[in-house]
Amino acid sequence: MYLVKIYVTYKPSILDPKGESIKAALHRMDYSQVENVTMGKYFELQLAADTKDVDAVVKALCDQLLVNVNMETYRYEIEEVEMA
Amino acid sequence: MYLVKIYVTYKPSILDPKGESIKAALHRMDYSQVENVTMGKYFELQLAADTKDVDAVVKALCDQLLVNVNMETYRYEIEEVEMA
Amino acid sequence: MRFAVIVFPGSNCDADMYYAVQDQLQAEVTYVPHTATQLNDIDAVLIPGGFSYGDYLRTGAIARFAPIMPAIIDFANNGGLVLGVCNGFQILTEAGLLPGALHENKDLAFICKDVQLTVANPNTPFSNRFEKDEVITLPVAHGEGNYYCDAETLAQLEANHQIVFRYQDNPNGSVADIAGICNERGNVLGMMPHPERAVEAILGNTDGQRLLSSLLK
Amino acid sequence: MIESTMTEPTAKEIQATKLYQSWGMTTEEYTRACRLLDRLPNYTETGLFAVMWSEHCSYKNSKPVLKQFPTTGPQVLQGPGEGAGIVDIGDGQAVVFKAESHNHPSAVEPYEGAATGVGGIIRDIFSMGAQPIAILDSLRFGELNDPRTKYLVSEVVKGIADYGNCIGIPTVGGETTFDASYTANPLVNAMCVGILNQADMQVGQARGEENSIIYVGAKTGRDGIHGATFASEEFSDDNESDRSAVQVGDPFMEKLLMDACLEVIRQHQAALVGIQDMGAAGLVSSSAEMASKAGTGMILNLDQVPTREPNMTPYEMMLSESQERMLLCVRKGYEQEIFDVFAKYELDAVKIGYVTESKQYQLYHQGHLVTDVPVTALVDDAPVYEREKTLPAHLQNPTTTQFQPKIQDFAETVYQLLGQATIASKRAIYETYDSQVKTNTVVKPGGDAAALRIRGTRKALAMTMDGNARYLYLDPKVGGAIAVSEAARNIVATGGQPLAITDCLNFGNPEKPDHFYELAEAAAGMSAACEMLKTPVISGNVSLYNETNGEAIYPTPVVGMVGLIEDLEHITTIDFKKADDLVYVIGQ
Ligand SMILES: Nc1ncnc2c1ncn2[C@@H]1O[C@H](COP(=O)(O)OP(=O)(O)O)[C@@H](O)[C@H]1O
Repeated sequence: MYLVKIYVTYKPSILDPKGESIKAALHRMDYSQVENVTMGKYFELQLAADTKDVDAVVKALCDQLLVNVNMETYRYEIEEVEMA
Repeated sequence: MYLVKIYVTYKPSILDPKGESIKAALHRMDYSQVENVTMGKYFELQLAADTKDVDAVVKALCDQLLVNVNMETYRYEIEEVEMA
Repeated sequence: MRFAVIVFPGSNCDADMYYAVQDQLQAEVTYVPHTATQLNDIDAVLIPGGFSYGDYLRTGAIARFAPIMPAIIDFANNGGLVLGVCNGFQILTEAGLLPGALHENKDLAFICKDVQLTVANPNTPFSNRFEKDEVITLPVAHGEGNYYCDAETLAQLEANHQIVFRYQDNPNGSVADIAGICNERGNVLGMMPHPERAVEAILGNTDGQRLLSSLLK
Repeated sequence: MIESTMTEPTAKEIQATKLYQSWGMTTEEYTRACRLLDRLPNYTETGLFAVMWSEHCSYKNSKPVLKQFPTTGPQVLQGPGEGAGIVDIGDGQAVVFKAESHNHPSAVEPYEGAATGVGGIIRDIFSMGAQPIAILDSLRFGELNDPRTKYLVSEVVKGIADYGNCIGIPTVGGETTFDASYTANPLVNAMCVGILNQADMQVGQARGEENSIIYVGAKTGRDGIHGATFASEEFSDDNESDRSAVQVGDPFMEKLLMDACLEVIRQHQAALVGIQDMGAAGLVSSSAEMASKAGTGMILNLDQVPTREPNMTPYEMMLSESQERMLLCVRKGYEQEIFDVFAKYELDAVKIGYVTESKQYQLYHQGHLVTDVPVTALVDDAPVYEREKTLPAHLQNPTTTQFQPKIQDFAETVYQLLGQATIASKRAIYETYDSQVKTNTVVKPGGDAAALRIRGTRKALAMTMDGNARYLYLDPKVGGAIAVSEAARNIVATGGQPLAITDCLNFGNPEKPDHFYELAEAAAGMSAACEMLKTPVISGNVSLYNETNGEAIYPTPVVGMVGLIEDLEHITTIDFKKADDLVYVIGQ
């Protein structure tokens, strides 16, 4: 089986109201050492062991569904794991 | 400076309606090799270079704010990086 | 009797709550801003609906650190009456005044409509004008009203009669059809449906009026 | 001497390469700008002319058409020209409303496009000094069997829901229709209604020499700048497409901004001279229009503009369409009072310039004068076009026989009709909108028009958005009249007296004579109906060029109407009340 971890964040030029509001909250809580916060999405996918061309599949489903390429960027990691 | 990456997901016992709906959508799109999807949150924090006890700080702000320990679990990575 | 309506940045049902108390209960009511640190001469605290701090992290998560919260927690621990509606319920769970948590509706969409509730426990300061198992109607309006707690907590809630309102036709996936719960002592209630929207015949429903007026007893 | 930065093309290069064409400016228009300045405009100035003379800001194609609308009446306190129109409802109160389209942004990025459309129309209402009380939305998509359409519907609806629900203004009505003509070009129109105490009425003017120009709200980023300059450099990563940055809405910020601006308007009247939202074409259009309306000039220091991204050029700062920003003109010496209000809401408020009597629009950046043009050249001297009209081909040979449906099984036909997406219940959409927050909604979605009581009075307001483009496709003039009449029937059926209308004119390319014909005829039909019903047009918006691959949408004017219900007792709802009640059909 393949375990795929995908990290999606806004492109740097896009306003991230969530990150801003969390940073402000952390500052009010006296975590002044926090200089920047961005909030994104994290996906874990399990792909069947017989999946072919895993890398291409992951790219395709990110571009088609998981990621809004107008606004977001992503990176991913693929691990081959033993079935639990 | 420290770059902290935090991954938050639902505890396994909790139904993840977003993950389920994404899995269903992927199946409709003929990605039948996708066996499971979970969706979580991903945070990137920048902490000032002079932050003391980084690990304890990160734990504290996760437990207090970023994570709802009733429903969610998290893991994190800390990197020391050169200022850009 | 003097009510306080707590106002967080992003609260948006604060005025509705205020008018419900002032115009329908004819009781004294005052707004208390999130920046206050004390509750002076207050007999009941109302935490209204809305999107405190945008609810951008998790609903209620940031509001719980507002300057007013320690005073509310003290007030509750001393037996003061606290009612959290919608975002108010979410804030109370985040603050640990009520067990469990609220997350996204099972259908992932915001729902605004009237729902029917059964009164599971009429013996609380918030429900004493209802009969046991009476069916009442109140509007819901939320995206994250899906109540969750683990099995052990649920067993405790049941055993202590902390479940006050249940949905007849669960709209959001809540565990055990929970629409509203109170703490063990019974002085803190959190609920997703909006009693303050059901206090005038012109708005189509007065069941909320009965709920709020329970507090006057 | 006007300077250009080192990296931007010089005025001469712009002239030689016709760079302005990629910003939608024709060579004639460019020449007109040069003549008005009596020199070649530099890079920033050319950008300002291009955007201020676009259809969106100047109405250069639609002005001659809009002129025919009736815009006055004893009830009208403010007609078209300001952020929104204002109608007297008695007792020192007024109703303020306007509709706005966000079609193109929603086609590209449906969630944020729809959300920021709602945000924009709300700012138009509170910048007049009014408390927004309701939102309505008019949506048009392709047929629902197309997966892209399904995606658009769910994202657009979610965008509207999330913005309106979070800010806490009820979304109380609208319409949703499906037709293949909108497949590639969905229409997303939103309307906002507000209540104004007439004493708080505001104008977007920058009057009084040395009065301060104050920027408030979100920081400026490179959002929505459609310059070739920006798109080419930013996105290089493999995973990224080459689109200029999308505008992201922040309803929480907007709520703070709304509450803070209304506090300034109500409690600091001596300090406030004028207020305007930064909508399309952001900082340049808001500031230049404020100066134009007051007949003044302005000096802005761009180093003071709060920015979200480093190294923004004057061009980018002026054209950015970042959301949730307002521009205020404040009396000299009263600035601190205003800063204090915004500080309470944790919002940025910064003095970025001041009013001058020179009637010049002057921008400084890093110590250099980077723009120096007459305000009138930007705002009032935009070209106006009288476009040609021809009867569209499909109307040239009208059929003479009336279509006669052959119905075998009436029950079956009724079920089929109800199964049509356009006719079916829209509950699945409107139940995702909070239609009750603020507890004034007496008639909720599901009826003809929504009704909201005016707290503290016996009165209520009825409101609706309507349009049926198929009628316009077949006869734009009659169809235009029908759109107004349908809205009026919905108001009357709810118990209200129609007061006035706002509109969104969604049409194809006006440079094509058959599409311009549709626009002109539709406006004529709407005008006739408005005259007849005594419901003047008090505000509105034009969205042209709704075409894909040369195929235009149906001509689609959308009418937003508000009516006054004199007494709550007069409110009527659509449901049958009792068995044995009689059912009448009235009219023709
Ligand atoms: N996009 C929408 N947003 C809010 N309400 C809507 C929307 N679409 C339809 N509605 C509501 O659904 C009801 C029926 O709408 P519609 O089918 O257009 O009715 P009609 O054809 O009678 O004008 C109305 O109350 C209308 O306000």
